[in-house]
Amino acid sequence: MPADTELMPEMQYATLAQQGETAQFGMWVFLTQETIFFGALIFTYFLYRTTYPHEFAAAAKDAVLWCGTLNFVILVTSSLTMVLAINAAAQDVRPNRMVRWLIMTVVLGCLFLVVKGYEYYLDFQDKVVPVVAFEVKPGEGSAGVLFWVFYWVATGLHAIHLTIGIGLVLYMLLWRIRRGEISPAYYAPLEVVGIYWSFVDTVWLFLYPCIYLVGRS
Amino acid sequence: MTIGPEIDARRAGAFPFVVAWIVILLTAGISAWTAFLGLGVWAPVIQFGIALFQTSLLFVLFMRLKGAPSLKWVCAVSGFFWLLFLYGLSMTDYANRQGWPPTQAAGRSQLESHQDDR
Amino acid sequence: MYHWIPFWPDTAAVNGVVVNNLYIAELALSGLIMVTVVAMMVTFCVRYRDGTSTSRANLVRETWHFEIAWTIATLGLFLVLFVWGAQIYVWLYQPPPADEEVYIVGKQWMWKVEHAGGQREIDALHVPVDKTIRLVMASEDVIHSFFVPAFRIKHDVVPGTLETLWFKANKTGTFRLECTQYCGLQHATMQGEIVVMTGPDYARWLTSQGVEESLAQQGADLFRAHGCSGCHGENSAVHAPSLSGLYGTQVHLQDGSVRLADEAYLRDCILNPRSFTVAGYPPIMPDFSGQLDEGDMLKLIAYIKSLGGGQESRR
Amino acid sequence: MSTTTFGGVPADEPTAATEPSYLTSENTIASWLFTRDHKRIALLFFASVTFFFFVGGAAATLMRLNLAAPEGLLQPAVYNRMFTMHGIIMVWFFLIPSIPTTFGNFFIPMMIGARDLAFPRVNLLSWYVFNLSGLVVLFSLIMGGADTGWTFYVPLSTVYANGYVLAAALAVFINGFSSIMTALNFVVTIHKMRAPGMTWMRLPLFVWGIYAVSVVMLTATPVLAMDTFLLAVERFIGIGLFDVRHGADAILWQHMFWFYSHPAVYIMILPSMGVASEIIPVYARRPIFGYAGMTIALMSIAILSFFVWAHHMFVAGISIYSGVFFSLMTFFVAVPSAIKVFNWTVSLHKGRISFDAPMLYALGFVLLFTLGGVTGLMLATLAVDVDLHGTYFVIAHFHYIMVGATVSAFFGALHYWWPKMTGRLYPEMWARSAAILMYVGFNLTFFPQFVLGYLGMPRRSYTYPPEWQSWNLLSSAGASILAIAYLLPLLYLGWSIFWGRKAGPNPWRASGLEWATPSPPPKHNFEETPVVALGPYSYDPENDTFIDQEGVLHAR
Repeated sequence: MPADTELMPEMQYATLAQQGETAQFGMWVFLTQETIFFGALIFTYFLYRTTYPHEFAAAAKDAVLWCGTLNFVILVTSSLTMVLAINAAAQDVRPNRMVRWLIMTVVLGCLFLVVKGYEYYLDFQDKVVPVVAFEVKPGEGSAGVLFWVFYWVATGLHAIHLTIGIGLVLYMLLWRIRRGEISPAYYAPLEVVGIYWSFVDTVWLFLYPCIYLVGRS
Repeated sequence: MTIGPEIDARRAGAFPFVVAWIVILLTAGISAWTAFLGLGVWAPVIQFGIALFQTSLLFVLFMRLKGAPSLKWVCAVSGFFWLLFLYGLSMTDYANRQGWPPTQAAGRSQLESHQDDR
Repeated sequence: MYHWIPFWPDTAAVNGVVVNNLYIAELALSGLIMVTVVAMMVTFCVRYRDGTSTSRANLVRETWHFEIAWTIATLGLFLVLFVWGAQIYVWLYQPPPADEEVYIVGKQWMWKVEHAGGQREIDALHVPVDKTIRLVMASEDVIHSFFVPAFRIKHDVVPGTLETLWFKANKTGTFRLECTQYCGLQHATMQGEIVVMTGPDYARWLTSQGVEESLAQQGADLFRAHGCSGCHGENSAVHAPSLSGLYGTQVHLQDGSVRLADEAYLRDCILNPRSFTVAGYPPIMPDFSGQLDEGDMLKLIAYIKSLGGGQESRR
Repeated sequence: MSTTTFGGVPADEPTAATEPSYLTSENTIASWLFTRDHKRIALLFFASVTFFFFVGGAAATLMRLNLAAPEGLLQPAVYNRMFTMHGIIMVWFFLIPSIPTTFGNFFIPMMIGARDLAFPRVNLLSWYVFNLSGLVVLFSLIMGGADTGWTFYVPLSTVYANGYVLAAALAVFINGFSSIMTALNFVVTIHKMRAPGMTWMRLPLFVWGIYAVSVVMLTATPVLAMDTFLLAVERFIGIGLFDVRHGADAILWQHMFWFYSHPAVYIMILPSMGVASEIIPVYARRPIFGYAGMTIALMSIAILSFFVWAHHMFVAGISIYSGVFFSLMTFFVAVPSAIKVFNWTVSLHKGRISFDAPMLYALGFVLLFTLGGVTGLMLATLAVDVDLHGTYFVIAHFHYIMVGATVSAFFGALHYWWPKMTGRLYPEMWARSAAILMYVGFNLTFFPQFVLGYLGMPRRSYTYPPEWQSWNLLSSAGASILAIAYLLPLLYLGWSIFWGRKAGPNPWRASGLEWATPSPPPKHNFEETPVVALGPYSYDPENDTFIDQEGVLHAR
């Protein structure tokens, strides 16, 4: 492959292997930081939920369970397609299979946002948007709104992260792969994006029980 | 030029990933099911336990920690580890602070003008 | 009172005397450390400056003996300071049985004081000497911090909760009262004075204030006006917990927990009764948040406390 | 590489001819604004942080002017905004980025024998994000500023304060991205880009300091980011997770804030410790005392710094048992700091000490850090903290650490590496005078504040009772001396860029890899990757020789 032989590491690296390893390590360091970022948010949730269990239960039962569950499935599936795309990148000289899986990943990511958008619409209807449209439901007292502030902040930040993820995959598709820069010889950039993508999925693994599984019994 | 033999060895086809995918979805089902059982405080304990389990699957397989250098393991774990400091040490305060939980401030009348949410 | 350049603040309470000892010990220790470091540095700098012919042979390199010894020595020293400081801290923040209680409300930018007898002051607090005074403090807006330098006591006053603090003045005179938590535009002027008087002077001052009702009596009026007496009164038909003798006892709540009926608990119950339903009673009490300001709240609490109680509340 | 070229060699060296220096390789403005060269980015950062240093300094000058007399000079509202903006700008726009983004950026790759940082584009992006956050904070300042104190305590900051609190909080939030990007780059670079032979125990202590600080930045900053984000949300929509009206906890803000901001104090001081450990051996011509102990101390400070945050909250209404715990941890973190002071001092023993300006700054650093440290012990002692908390004692204490120590180290590093960065020597007598002036001015400014603090003067007050004027006046007088001492280097360093003597590659006869390159270094630092044979600081005071890290013996 002529594209492979032209591929040189950037000037600060000795080899492509070092460059790829470094890029992945960089993403992991970034994710350490992200873990703490979301963890700090969940700390506020943890504190208030343990303090006001009844109010949180009363407030959270208005969260739209089916949307959250559907999104869970969508996101975990997108992680799978992402991984399969990376596998394809590692194995196939021709990019077709990788591109197919990546397109699927982007579609699933967008689908997540669509479902999320519809859920937000339902939330407006249900008057659980603090300040904008909010109604205190029976039993949630004045602390129930804390749950909804958390809900909007958490899902909003998660959606932003997912949007960035979609952007990164599109960048891979429309730029790096088209230029022939991803191949079995060097696919570290795609791995980096994949790690990020699965991390965004991980966040949802925790938000799901925080938001959708409270006050159901 | 390849990134290294240890990485190629991890491309063992789709099978392990599909299995992990199914396991995550199944355990998510269990997690959702526990929410309806009236387990009280145990429900969130189980649910977050399951979330941690699912996370470890994602980390180890999907994010390819398996067989990765220990440096990446350190990164993956240290985020959670540092959160223990935040959670644990903050709770030394909340667990035995007089006046926690607080009540809504009585001086609400003065605050009414700032409060436009209801 | 002062040399024209003040070097040392007044000490006018037993709290302050205790803290002073520790403070002086630490100053001495700090001085010692500084002198040691400076002496070593100056000696080396002079002795081993470039150009001297002092021998540089046999440089100390492998160093673990030094370092471990130094570490253990400092650690031991620090632990002594820690224990000393922690002991006093716990003592400072756990009020002993009080001879007198005073209610303080912080708001932008004044300290409002209400005595048990109903006397009110703003930015001033008159107290008798040699008596243990317990302060119950609330904030109406932002976080303030109640600080009396001469007593070496300080505590933040956080909105949404009640804080307590105590002192026992041992010297008559007028001392500064400050807010040390930045609380907005006029934070710098949120200051007042603490007037420590002899017992007879204080008694005279109390009667000269022209007060008609004590704080507890004002609380009793509120108790009726807000309809509390309808349920919690002596002959009420409603099944509500009796409040006489409540203060300072352990209360068993519906959710199985037990709480000490201190001021903070009473306040919680009035504002957020559903979270504190007493075991064996229906959760029917309306929530009074929004109807009472911090001053009213303190009066109501004073009234409930006047109904008697178990052992003295301790924080 | 010649082994005998020391200070004052002629300009035209053989190596300079083969590759132009990083300063002259390209000359367009775009070549600076879109550069990926860590050395150029370091200079860009240097320009930014210097600008903010003088903005924050101007605010401080106004404050000290106001406090020269109890009647004051400024409106209360103006004073309140001045100290708030002073705090925000100095902490996030000068102290935290100062040494890492400038000297760290410039010298980490050179010290470990790399041609650049791992992610040069991220490095450049970090500078742009930093400037973006700087613009937001300037917007806040120009529109009138916020008046909450740099700590943004709720509910003052969410409900009661007027001012541009939202902009200020957002600036801090955005600034966090810059911190994280820079720190990430350093961690990855130090792990992955070291030259052959550069093992961990051969790293210069400055690299260790930057590594420790990067770990702290990466693990602390996200909590502040979340905290300020939640604050911004609450300020913006009027309801949020710190809202006491809804049963939330006002003190939660403080927990999360100090979870970052206490480690942030170490973010400010750890690089300075690295700088001092770099400078002292060079001018004492002696190996640093206890290298391994120093690295252990650095890392244990970095870790322990996360266990002590609530010592800012002893009087805030937290559980007293929690207070006792955090006090204990605070004493623990003081131990490694004490070890470091001890080691620096002993590093002078049997040295061959010369008192060039960087050394004066470094010695000043050690003394000021020690005084800041022992007063820190007093504040760590619970009962004494109850009295001193929120007074000028605290102000004096943290200025000794953050200004006395960190800014001294910043200037020390600036002078020490100036010949490498510019290729020119600074005028020595001017530099020494500035260093001494800074030391005198600093102590005159801040020592009186210890006394004021114990007398009970609360911080953040625009006025005070007349009996405290003498101390305040002294402090203000000191501040004016300090201001001159800070402005002086601007003049003579500026002068030296054009008219200073040529420095030559290694004017200080230092052993680090960065001195194995020409001054100023070529664009890609090393023509071929150096192979490291030795740890740093192989100086021999007895014969006045040293061995550089590549293993070459340099005679007197």
